[in-house]
Amino acid sequence: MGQINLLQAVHDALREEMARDERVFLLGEDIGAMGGVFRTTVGLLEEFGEERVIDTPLAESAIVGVAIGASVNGMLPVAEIQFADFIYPAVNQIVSEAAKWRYRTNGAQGCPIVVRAPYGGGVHGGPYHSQSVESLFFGIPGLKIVVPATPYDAKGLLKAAIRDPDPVLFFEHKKSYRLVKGEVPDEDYVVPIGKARVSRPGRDLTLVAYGLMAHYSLEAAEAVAEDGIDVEVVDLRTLAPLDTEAILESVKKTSKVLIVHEDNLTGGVGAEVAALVGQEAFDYLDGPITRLASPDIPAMPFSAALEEFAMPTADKIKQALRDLAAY
Amino acid sequence: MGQINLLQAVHDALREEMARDERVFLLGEDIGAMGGVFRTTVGLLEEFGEERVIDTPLAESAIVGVAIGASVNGMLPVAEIQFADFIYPAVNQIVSEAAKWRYRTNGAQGCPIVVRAPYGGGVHGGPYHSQSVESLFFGIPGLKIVVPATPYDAKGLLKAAIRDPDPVLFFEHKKSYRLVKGEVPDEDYVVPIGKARVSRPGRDLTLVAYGLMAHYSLEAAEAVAEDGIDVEVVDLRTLAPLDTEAILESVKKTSKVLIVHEDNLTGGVGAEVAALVGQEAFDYLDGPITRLASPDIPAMPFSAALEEFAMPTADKIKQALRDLAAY
Amino acid sequence: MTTTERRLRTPTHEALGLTADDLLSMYTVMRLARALAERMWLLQRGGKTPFAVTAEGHEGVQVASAWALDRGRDMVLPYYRDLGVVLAVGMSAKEVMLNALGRAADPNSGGRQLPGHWFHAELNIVSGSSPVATQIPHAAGIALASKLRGEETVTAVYFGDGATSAGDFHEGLNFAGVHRLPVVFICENNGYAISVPSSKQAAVEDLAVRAAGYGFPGVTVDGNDALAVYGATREAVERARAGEGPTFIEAKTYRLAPHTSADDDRLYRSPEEVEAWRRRDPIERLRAYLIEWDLLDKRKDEAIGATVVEEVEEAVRLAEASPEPEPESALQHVFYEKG
Amino acid sequence: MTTTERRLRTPTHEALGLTADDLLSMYTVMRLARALAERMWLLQRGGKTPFAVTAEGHEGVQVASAWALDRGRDMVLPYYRDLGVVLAVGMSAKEVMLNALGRAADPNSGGRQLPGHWFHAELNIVSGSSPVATQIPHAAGIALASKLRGEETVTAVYFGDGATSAGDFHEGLNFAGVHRLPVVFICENNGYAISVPSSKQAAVEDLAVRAAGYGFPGVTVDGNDALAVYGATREAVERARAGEGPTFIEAKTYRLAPHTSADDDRLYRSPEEVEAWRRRDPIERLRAYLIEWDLLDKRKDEAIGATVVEEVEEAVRLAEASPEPEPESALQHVFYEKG
Ligand SMILES: Cc1ncc(C[n+]2csc(CCOP(=O)(O)OP(=O)(O)O)c2C)c(N)n1
Ligand SMILES: Cc1ncc(C[n+]2csc(CCOP(=O)(O)OP(=O)(O)O)c2C)c(N)n1
Ligand SMILES: [Mg+2]
Ligand SMILES: [Mg+2]
Repeated sequence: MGQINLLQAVHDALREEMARDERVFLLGEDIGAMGGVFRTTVGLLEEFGEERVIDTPLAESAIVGVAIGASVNGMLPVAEIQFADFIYPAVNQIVSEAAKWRYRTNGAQGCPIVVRAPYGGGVHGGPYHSQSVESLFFGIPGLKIVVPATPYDAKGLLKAAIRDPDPVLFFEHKKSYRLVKGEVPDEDYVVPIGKARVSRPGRDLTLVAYGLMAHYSLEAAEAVAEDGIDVEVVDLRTLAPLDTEAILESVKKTSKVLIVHEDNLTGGVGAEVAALVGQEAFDYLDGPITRLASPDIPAMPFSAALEEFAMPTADKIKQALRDLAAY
Repeated sequence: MGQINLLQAVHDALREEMARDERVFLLGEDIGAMGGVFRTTVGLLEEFGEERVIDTPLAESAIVGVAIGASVNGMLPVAEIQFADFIYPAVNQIVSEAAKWRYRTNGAQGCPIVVRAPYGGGVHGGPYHSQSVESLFFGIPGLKIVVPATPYDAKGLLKAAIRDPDPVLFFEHKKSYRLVKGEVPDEDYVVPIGKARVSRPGRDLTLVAYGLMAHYSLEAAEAVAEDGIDVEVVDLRTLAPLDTEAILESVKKTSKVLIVHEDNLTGGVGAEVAALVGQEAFDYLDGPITRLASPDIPAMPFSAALEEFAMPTADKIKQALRDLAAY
Repeated sequence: MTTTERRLRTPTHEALGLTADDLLSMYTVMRLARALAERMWLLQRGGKTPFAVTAEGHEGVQVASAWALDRGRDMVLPYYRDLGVVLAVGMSAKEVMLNALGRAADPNSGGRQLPGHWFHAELNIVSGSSPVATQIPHAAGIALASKLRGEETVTAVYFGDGATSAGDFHEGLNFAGVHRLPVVFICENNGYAISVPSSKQAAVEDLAVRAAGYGFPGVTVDGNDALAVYGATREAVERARAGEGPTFIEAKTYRLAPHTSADDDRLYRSPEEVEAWRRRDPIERLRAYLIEWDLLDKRKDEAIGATVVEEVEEAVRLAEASPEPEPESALQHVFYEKG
Repeated sequence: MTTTERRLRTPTHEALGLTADDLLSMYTVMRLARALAERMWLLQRGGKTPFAVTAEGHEGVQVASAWALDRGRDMVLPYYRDLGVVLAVGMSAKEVMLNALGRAADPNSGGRQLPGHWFHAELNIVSGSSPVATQIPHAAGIALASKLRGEETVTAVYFGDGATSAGDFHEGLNFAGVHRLPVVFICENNGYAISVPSSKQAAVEDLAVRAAGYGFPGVTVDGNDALAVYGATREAVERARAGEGPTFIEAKTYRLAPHTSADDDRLYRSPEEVEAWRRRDPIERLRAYLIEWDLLDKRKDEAIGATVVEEVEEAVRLAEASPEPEPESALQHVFYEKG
């Protein structure tokens, strides 16, 4: 058991899965000699060779398309999209092909690929290196979507994703890579896909979040605890399939819900959580279903002043918690 | 004033806008000599020539990318994607480029393209000729999304879309093309983007829908009126920007809401409507926020038996209305 | 041809290593493809299915190219028009008809996809979708997997001329070129993408010239000359199997029927043009060759015709008697389901 | 070169129709690009901006190719590395520095985009994003619009070698080929896409061979030879203006600095390799030519250096004094706003 950061957790999961199963291989841009622009694949080329750590041409549709082909021919490819912002050229392969493969073969064949991509803002990356892209894929039947918040979850969920028989999109918050540290056991383990985690139990109010926002939410929850507001934080971990049970169980207990995400407000995952609560926990509700998210702009601008304005922060979450608690 | 079908309304809007403004031109697959696989562009090649009705190579990213380029160089392109199911290769151009152009130029330049695409099921098209793709684009800041239900709205909204300074996705339900008829005035008119329409006033319950489902909803509303349930039907017409005012006004009046769409349930536009109501009309609500949609499968299968099972119908809507009214 | 003349020349098929039996089987499969296609139109017009997509005119390129593959070992990615390809690698007429009528027992997708969207795990036929060109990167990935495991499997991927304009065509060929993958890219260039003619699809006469941009050979063959197609494909398959990388084969042909049952081809091409190509029918051409070399006579040909018709009718009977999928089964198999 | 030798030959620049003044201006812009780049590194390392992307080594292809355009008439689509291009078509050092520091007055995007993401409506510089290759279809569309209006405008679009692997490269070139559009495609092939070397990007030696697949000429030039680049581009621009369609120019060059401030190029290339290319610096090469032809001497060169430095320092001063954007302005301009 040791303290590692999220970057290391991702790295270790890849390394261990490659060592464990010959079918696992990596493909993406700059993942070889360079070890990835974020350094998540450092050392893997040296350890596993060029055949299993493939630096691809600059072609995201091919990265995913080749992964799909390899996966239906017995391999377990892990594709890296250098920034989530560059996943769009691969949308056709992901949505038309990977997501529908099992359905269209009437269950006879699956498409066990993992597509990893660093997402999120707060890193002065401008609108094309800061996006949260999960809402675009959320609700596409046939896709699993994972967004780990902690090193423990990142490692365990990435292993689960690689072993999963269906396609998994795995989004890693790039600001979390070095910022977020945590305990990770030495032995092999997986964290099941599709299960949320109560990262802080509480009685007064449910706060649903994921990714970097799960941390900011915990921070905000601790802060308002001093004002006597006891917040339960549900870290979704998996967005699809959504752990509806965990959400409903918490909301039915607390009667109030705040949903937080970094993705822009409209059409975000928060909308589905809100809809779920509004339909299935209606009778338990004691206050408006509340969302806090980035404004509806095309991701964070480069200028620090603009970016700070756009990012949800622990302070903004605190305020929303106080408002809702006071309702 | 005459009765025309939705197909004719789309055709007439294109023709009139091309006659009205030299900057308008069309590009897409099979739109020239053939007049479009659905025959929406019949006669336009003959009338306006090959330069303004361009049969493109089979390349959706180029169709949209070329349209974007032409639009920032003074033209008003209307791109056709042959089936909405084939819009995915163009997602990068739509989301990274068209949607963000004005924002990234700090307001200095817009990208006035229209992307038209026939969507929807019930036509034995199988999973790749039946999809509703709006939820993928919904919530992408910078995109307007229009889904007309009637010939009047189709014509007026398409004209508005062509004249709009920003990119508009225009989805036409392919089953409505010949099925849906209605009155359309002879003189030029536009229907403003961003405004919903109460297509049936009622007191007991609000039913929010769009596209083909707006018709099925009206049908269901009339049917349950005989049981004394007075349903107000709100036809969204525009999905983005969503007419939040119209939705809230109706729900605050009726206290109950059923949201219906053909797109699959999870992550659909209905989730955002539900979230809006759950936050902004919470105090007015008298029953759970209810959604009815296609199941979470990758669009309708080909077999008639499977397709019927998957499509929302007037009967299914009736049942949902009765259940909610009885709550 | 006189007997003496015949004695003086080596027949093309022998030069290509095909026995007379091979060639007759190939011919029979081409006729089966044609007969199935014609029956599909009847079923569609008779309201037995809402949709049909057929391949009349493409039988030469489809059957002869697939004939060069090692059945059951090589991987095949057909596109929606490739009825002849799937028959050549072993799909039965019955399976084709189960697909055409969307029955639960259809091995391709159990009635979920449109007819012509092929899949058959046992025959190494890889599942295809409707969006054009997506299968091209898949082929590269499949071949990459074979290569990573050190297998000598070859992957053949099919597509039309329209597909060559799509980004995935480029990305897939480029990837295969960089990794020298054992793939044969087979373009059935029928001069149209639905109504869009070649001149609006690309500014080159021969699409095969593009292969040079990916660092591997490209050849253009007469797609209505089954023997020429077979020869070109065999060579490409051998190169691939020997680790020498991909080949791009452009087979020029023509679609004698409308694009699909949803199309009216009179809107964009003349009856004269169609008629001219009908005279170059690949089946007639192979028949003439067989007769020329005394491998076939009228009686034998009629017998083949009768067998083929019987096979088709039997397939239709069985398929029509086969049940539709259960409505609720529409919910299944979005994800892996245990058990 | 002796005076006699000189008298016997026509200087290359004259053969290309460039005056001595032209050439000196071109040289000055190349030096300005270099000086700005070097200053950007200092600003980034000094914490004045979190990000820098520069073009050392690319000045030859960038400045000389843009020099062949009709400024203010032709349309230009640079990519993020094209500091030299935007300077050549008229962007000022101050505007570049406003961009580098993300100030509200930055004409490129008012601090919204990363530095190097160019836009200048008055200079016909078309807005570019980060996703690689998307600008290539835009160029086709821009040229299509010019053609539809009967204008003789030429569109020049720039991209790196990595971009040639993307689907949009293929789709854009194909579209331009089919419509014989007035576009010049300029590939700055520096042998790397970040760390990925040419050998893993494509299986061909010269990317220019791909043009044949789109039905128009492709040429490979030495990108560090400004005069060769100018010549090739001028010819392509003339062809385009005369309605003869597109040209693909591949200029081979090298990036002397890391990819961006976020890169560590020692991870994927040797100091020896960088050093070897440093000896082929396009600025040095043009300087040598100018000196050879007596168009420049040490004194004059130093004066140019001094002017350039002054211009850069003044630009930095003005940009640093210029205000940041207002936080709330982040919400503006998602859609058109009246007034
Ligand atoms: C990405 C995509 N765009 C459009 C279509 C609609 N479509 C179906 S087939 C076709 C033409 C294909 O032509 P080609 O590749 O030449 O094959 P052919 O049908 O001629 O054999 C088109 C445009 C599609 N299926 N996929
Ligand atoms: C679609 C896409 N994928 C990945 C990236 C990340 N990325 C930025 S620049 C770059 C390399 C580009 O190389 P090249 O086109 O050769 O241009 P150069 O930087 O060498 O001038 C990559 C992979 C991107 N910006 N866009
Ligand atoms: Mg074709
Ligand atoms: Mg490069």
